[in-house]
Amino acid sequence: MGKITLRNVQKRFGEAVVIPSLDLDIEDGEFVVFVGPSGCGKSTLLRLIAGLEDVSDGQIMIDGRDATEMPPAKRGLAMVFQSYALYPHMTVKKNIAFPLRMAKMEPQEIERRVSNAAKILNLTNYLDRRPGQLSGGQRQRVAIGRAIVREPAAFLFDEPLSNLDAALRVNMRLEITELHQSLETTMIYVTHDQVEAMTMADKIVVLNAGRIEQVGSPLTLYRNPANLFVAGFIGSPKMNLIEGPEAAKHGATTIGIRPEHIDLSRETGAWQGEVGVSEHLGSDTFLHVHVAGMPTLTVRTGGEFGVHHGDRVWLTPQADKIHRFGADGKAL
Amino acid sequence: MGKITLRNVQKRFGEAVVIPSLDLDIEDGEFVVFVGPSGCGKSTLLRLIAGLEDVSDGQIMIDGRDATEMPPAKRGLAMVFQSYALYPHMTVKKNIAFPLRMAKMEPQEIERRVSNAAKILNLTNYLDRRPGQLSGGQRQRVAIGRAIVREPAAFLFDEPLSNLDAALRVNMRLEITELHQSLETTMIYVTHDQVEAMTMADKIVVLNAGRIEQVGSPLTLYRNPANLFVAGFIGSPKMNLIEGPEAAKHGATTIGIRPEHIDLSRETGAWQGEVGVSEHLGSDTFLHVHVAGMPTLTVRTGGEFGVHHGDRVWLTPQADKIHRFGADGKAL
Amino acid sequence: MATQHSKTAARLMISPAVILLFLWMIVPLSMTLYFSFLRYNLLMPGMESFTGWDNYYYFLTDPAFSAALTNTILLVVGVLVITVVGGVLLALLLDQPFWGQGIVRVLVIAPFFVMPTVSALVWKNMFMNPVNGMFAHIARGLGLQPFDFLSQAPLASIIGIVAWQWLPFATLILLTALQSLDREQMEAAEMDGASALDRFLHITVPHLTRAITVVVLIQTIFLLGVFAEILVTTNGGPGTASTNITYLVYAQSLLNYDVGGGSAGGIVAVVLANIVAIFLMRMIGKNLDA
Amino acid sequence: ETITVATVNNGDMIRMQGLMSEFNAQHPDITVEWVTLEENVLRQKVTTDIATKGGQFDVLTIGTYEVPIWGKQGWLVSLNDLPPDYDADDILPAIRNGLTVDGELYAAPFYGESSMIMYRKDLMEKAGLTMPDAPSWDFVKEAAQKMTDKDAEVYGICLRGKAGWGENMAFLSAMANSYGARWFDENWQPQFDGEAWKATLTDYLDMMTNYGPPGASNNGFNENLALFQQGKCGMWIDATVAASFVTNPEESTVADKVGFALAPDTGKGKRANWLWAWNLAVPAGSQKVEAAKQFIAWATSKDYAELVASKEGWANVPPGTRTSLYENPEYQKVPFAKMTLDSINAADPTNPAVDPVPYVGVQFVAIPEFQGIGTAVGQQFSAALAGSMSAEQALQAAQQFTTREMTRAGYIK
Amino acid sequence: MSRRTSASRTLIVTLAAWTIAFLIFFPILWTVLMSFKSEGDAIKAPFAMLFSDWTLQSYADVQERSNYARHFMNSVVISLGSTLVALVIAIPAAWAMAFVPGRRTKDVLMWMLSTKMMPAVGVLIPLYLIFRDTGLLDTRIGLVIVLTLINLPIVVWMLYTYFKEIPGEILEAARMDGATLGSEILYILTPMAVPGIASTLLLNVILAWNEAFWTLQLTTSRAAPLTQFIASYSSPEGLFYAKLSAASTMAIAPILILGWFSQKQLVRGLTFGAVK
Ligand SMILES: Nc1ncnc2c1ncn2[C@@H]1O[C@H](COP(=O)(O)OP(=O)(O)OP(=O)(O)O)[C@@H](O)[C@H]1O
Ligand SMILES: Nc1ncnc2c1ncn2[C@@H]1O[C@H](COP(=O)(O)OP(=O)(O)OP(=O)(O)O)[C@@H](O)[C@H]1O
Ligand SMILES: [Mg+2]
Ligand SMILES: [Mg+2]
Repeated sequence: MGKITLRNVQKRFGEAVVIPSLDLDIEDGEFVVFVGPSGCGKSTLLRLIAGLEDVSDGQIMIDGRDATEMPPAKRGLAMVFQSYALYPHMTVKKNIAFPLRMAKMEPQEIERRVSNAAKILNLTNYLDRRPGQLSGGQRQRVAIGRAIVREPAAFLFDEPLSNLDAALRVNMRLEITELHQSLETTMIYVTHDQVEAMTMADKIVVLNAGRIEQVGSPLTLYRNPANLFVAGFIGSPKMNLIEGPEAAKHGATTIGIRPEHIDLSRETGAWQGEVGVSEHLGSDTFLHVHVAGMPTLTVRTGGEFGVHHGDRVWLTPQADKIHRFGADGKAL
Repeated sequence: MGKITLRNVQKRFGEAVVIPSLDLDIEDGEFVVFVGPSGCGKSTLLRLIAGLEDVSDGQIMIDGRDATEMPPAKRGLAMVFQSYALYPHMTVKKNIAFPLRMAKMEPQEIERRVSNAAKILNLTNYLDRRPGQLSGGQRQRVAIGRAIVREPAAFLFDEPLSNLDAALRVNMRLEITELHQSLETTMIYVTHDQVEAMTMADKIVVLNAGRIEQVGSPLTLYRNPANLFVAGFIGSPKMNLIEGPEAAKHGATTIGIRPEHIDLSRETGAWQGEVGVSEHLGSDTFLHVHVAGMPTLTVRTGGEFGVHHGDRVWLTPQADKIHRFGADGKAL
Repeated sequence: MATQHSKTAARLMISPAVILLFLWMIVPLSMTLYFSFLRYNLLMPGMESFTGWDNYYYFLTDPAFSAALTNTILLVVGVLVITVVGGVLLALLLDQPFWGQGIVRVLVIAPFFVMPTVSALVWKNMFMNPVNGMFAHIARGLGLQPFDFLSQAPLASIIGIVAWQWLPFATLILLTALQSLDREQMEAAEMDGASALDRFLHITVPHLTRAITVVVLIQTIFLLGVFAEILVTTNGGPGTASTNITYLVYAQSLLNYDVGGGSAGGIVAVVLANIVAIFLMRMIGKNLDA
Repeated sequence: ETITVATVNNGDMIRMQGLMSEFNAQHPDITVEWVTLEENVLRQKVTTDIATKGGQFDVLTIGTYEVPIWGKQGWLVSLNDLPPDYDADDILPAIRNGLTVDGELYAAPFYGESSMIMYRKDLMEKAGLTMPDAPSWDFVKEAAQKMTDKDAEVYGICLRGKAGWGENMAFLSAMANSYGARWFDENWQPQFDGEAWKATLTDYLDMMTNYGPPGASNNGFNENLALFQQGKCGMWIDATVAASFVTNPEESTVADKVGFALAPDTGKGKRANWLWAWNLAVPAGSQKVEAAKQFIAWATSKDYAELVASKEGWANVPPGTRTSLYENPEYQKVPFAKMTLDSINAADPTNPAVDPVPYVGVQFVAIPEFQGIGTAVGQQFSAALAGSMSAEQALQAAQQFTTREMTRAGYIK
Repeated sequence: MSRRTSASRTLIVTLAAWTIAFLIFFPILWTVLMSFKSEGDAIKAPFAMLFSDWTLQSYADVQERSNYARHFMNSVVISLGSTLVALVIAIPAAWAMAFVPGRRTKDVLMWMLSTKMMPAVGVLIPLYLIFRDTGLLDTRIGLVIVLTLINLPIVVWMLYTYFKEIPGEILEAARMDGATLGSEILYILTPMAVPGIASTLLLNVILAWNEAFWTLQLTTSRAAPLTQFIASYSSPEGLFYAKLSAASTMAIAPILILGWFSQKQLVRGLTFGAVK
């Protein structure tokens, strides 16, 4: 079980209001990702749920019980920190066993659960090492192991992969996804990595300055961003946002078109422009095109597209992929 | 001017031979990127060029003059460090001015150059702050500013963006590229980031265990990797490498096919497989497909491709995009 | 970290230390304050009487007081200068690669372990004694007249002894700080064309300020209370040439048994120490936060 | 039962510690804890303890200065009831009077001393002089000059220079007495501005700077003893107890070359003699008075003298306390015995100076304030010796300070 | 730095470092050497002394005068005891300051330090009276109390700087794992701070061992530590250099040896937050 409900949750640090007022429902077994710019309150929200910070106002319910006043240990949640927060003086085994020891569990039961977790996470050979003797990915797994053994109602992850290098990140991403599939426990995951958010989430919560901008599945956010903020935030490279007459043509204050939804041609098209920087990745080419009366547009084409700085190109947005936003920034 | 030539350069640390023997020509105005796995000697090579380490043998020529014995300051090169290495007790202005002060330049001239550099790098408003009060990207810019003001013959960058977050990295990448275009000074850039290497370089130098595996333009390396190492190293997601009977069919020990060069179908194709993890990014879908007798193959398709875990799919490699390698790992 | 629960816990956890130190400060201090207004000579019990500010008047107008104040400052500043400058130089030296680093460090650290009494005795008798001391032997060996350190330059000699004891401490802290200097920063400066001296002045010294501040703070705390060294070597003399405030208060209350006067002196010393403390804390507070 | 004995680190006391097995044999039920400290430290600790009734000690080693003051305060246990075989009447009257207040004996003398000249017979001979039994200061000055040979590290005269009322001021007060000076006149007015003190200090400084050892301003009794034992002093005017140390061949390199003479004078009727005794006393707060008394009785008994004599020879017996000792024919053979007794008898605590004084004490003034004043004045004189001020300045500072303190203490109305 | 460290440079540095180290250490070395000489030899000129006979006589003399073992035990008990008590009081306080900092945390720390600047002599008499009335004079407990209070500010400060370097996340992790405040400090914080605690312990044992004012004033015999032992040599008695040297050697040897054996830990931790 792991249904978490936030009702009118507020958080102030002294004068500073970090979370003005927030409602959120997280269903049992869901994989929820919090994204948002740095400082928007993702970590704070996670820590409120964990009980590491007091809410200034509002209510947090876990599985229907009011958990607002409960100390962290009582909430039945497990947390994996960005820095892993392993206990450096304990072996892997002791690290994983620590929450069970604190719960005064029987030694045999502890032994059993630890070796079980170690099997799941491929840590069996490292049980007697100290965290200092492990690689980044292994440490990450130990941190997860420490969370698993408690069989918590939900897992909380705060940017767990941000300290890993690119290759390892891909691996660990897959591992966490698989873990979610096999455990079917609620997971709340904070990240600022687009790819992680898109690939892992059942539901993404986009935060901005402590407010929820949109909640929905990754593809919903990709296809139907509720407002300019979400439109600009989700997707990489960023959606091109165009104001002025071109937008007016579509009856909107701002229109948005993703780089992958612009067709490129050397002969003809809707807009004519001049290539600025072109980035050739082999598999893709990103062109930064200057079009009169518009901001620099980013265009993505598959494979190699042989243009260079200063070349002239024509761009055509795919009509059904144009997003329209009103004066208040909301999608029309 | 900034032509750098390495002749038979060797480097040993005590017993350990880090660079066995290496020849390299860097032309004036070129943007050269060193890539390679961790510990392959990228930083060491850069530091040899900078003069921060002595070569054990061989010769380093800068603009035709033998610089092997010159102290770092005399070589006319500027370096930007991974940690930025800003002077924490000096303001931004003083940091940038430091090399000029050391060169005993006139105060007005210093003032002029610093404010000029600050303008280029958008630092004008931060000149009186200390490094501790700056964000990562701003610090990075200060480090570059400190390099620019000296008008060096060449810039050396050692993973300058690795401490920044993803969004900032993209920005800074473009800024450095633009800087190169406007200054037209030789730049040598160390990174382990694929995208940076592919998008910024005029010429990529792939290093492995202190040896040069291949030198060439990004697209040359993408299209014609000289050997298995380069093939596996350049491109993201990684090229699929297949050995055994399938490779033999093409008269090779190993064949390689990039994820973006495999066509995907629900009905028919060369290889039949079962979908493992599928990652939906909106703009792309990455499928990890299990095919009998082969390692898990990564396949990329544009846009949304609606398959799920366990689905059956057919894969067809694009015939002209298959790379063939011999028993010695060299391309055939 | 900021739940109500943890804040309450924190207050609870810190209170034993705070309460104990508060008692330790306030109880004797208020008794001292009380005594300082009494005419109270230990040798004449039962004759205590209230004298108002008399004790303060006599303590502050005692010519020895101004001498002691000067000496205290000279002693503290002298030792600080020697240990900080010497410590920086020594740390720079020991930071280089050389043969036998471990042993050298062991030798250098040794004086810090020596009891003040012992070091004063050793220096006074075995080294500075003008007849049998090592220095006298050396001087005579060179055909010179032995120098009588403790009567001709008493304060300087004491500064020397105390500096010898504290030099290792300063050296070690500064060495640790030096070793924490980011190597890339040094290299950046080198690339920027800074000479070795420039690098020292512009990079090393600023980097060390924090460590120097700490050395100054800790040493000042201990140097204000230098006592055993003076008692053993010169008894504050000749005249008052090496009397510091601490020794003066000692002399007043324990050599003259004038508890009233000594208490007044003690209160004066507390006030002075607090002035120094406030001054130091300001400086430290700034430097430590940065 | 364990008794704690506080004592100075003087040779005789140290020697007693070596003989404790004898005491233990006689008193198996008493264990003695020694607290051996340097004189100043000892005095300070003991005084603090007794004044605050700390009760840390059972037997104190205290000087002639403290006994009357403390006895009057009721801080000491009367020793009138020591067993008859202790024979308190045997104690030299000069010493005994100093330890008695209102008929109660408050301390038992362990050894007594006056001051006298110890000199090197060989050097005196070399200088072509003969030391009279009762020399004058002029003779001493001349001899000092002639004996000095700085190249050979021989200094004509060694005198105390270390600041302290019991250090340089003991000597200088005694010397001043012989110059006709005094601490106070009958109205408690300090006399440092007088000619007599000026003459005293000038002569002292003159001798010490020209013929004294280097570092004299830090030399006390013990330092000078070390110097003399090493053969670096021609003459040394100091406590009579030193005689046994300088003539002890185990410690002294010049043991067989030492002569003795009375402290010098200037013909004004007083010699530079002082009178001092280190005494054992029981503080009023002690819980173990009986054991303490037994210990004192043993340590200051006639038997103890014989015990030392049997172990270490008669020369090392604690001197200056008992008439019987000086009547002992064995002891009379000791070269300095007679001179010590004469010196002690030459001192008169109730009438120390040429002119009348309102106080008791030869080289000290038996008032509680004296320690502070004496030490402060001693510091001035020691500064003058170190050369950091002139004799006039030192005297002026002394005069000022003393006047101030005496006014404060209410002696000067 | 494998650059331009030519052999000759290393040689010069080696020579300089060894010379200076030798000079700094020389007084101690000389004292130790002298303690093995007879009194007569000890005052000879340096060379003559060095080549005269060796003897243990001085040690015997010193031992005869005072019971070294007892002073030594007192020193051990007092310095170790006071440091341990201080640690027990300081660890929670440092925890609070490092992990739940308030606006006044720094002020509290600075105030604590300023109590150390209080001149000891100024409060001796009051304290002596208090000790007399509580029966603490000349007891180990009494000294442990005083030295605990004297060391406490330094201990708190040192621990505070170490604790600050421990990421708060680890303690939060423990809290999530169900640890109470006690277990958090006992099982996580303390073991993690072991190097820091060790160096705090060492430094304060050294400071307590060498503390020479209160130990002298408040003890006489039963609880007297080595400072008292050496105090009886503070003025000469005839020829006494060898005895003084022997007593000095005995007084400083234990702490010197302890310091040497543990200097790595001591030095590593001896930063007071000076190194960030
Ligand atoms: N203890 C605190 N006291 C005061 N302000 C705080 C505190 N913790 C966080 N804040 C502020 O609250 C805001 C939200 O912080 P939070 O750490 O939740 O951001 P975040 O979304 O996790 O950012 P990031 O992506 O950089 O981790 C920030 O503006 C931060 O400065
Ligand atoms: N000062 C040194 N002494 C000994 N070995 C060294 C030294 N510096 C580097 N090495 C070794 O030389 C090799 C190359 O190191 P280098 O730092 O150049 O690698 P790199 O390619 O920059 O790796 P990374 O991507 O991790 O920065 C490594 O094996 C390293 O351990
Ligand atoms: Mg965060
Ligand atoms: Mg590197």
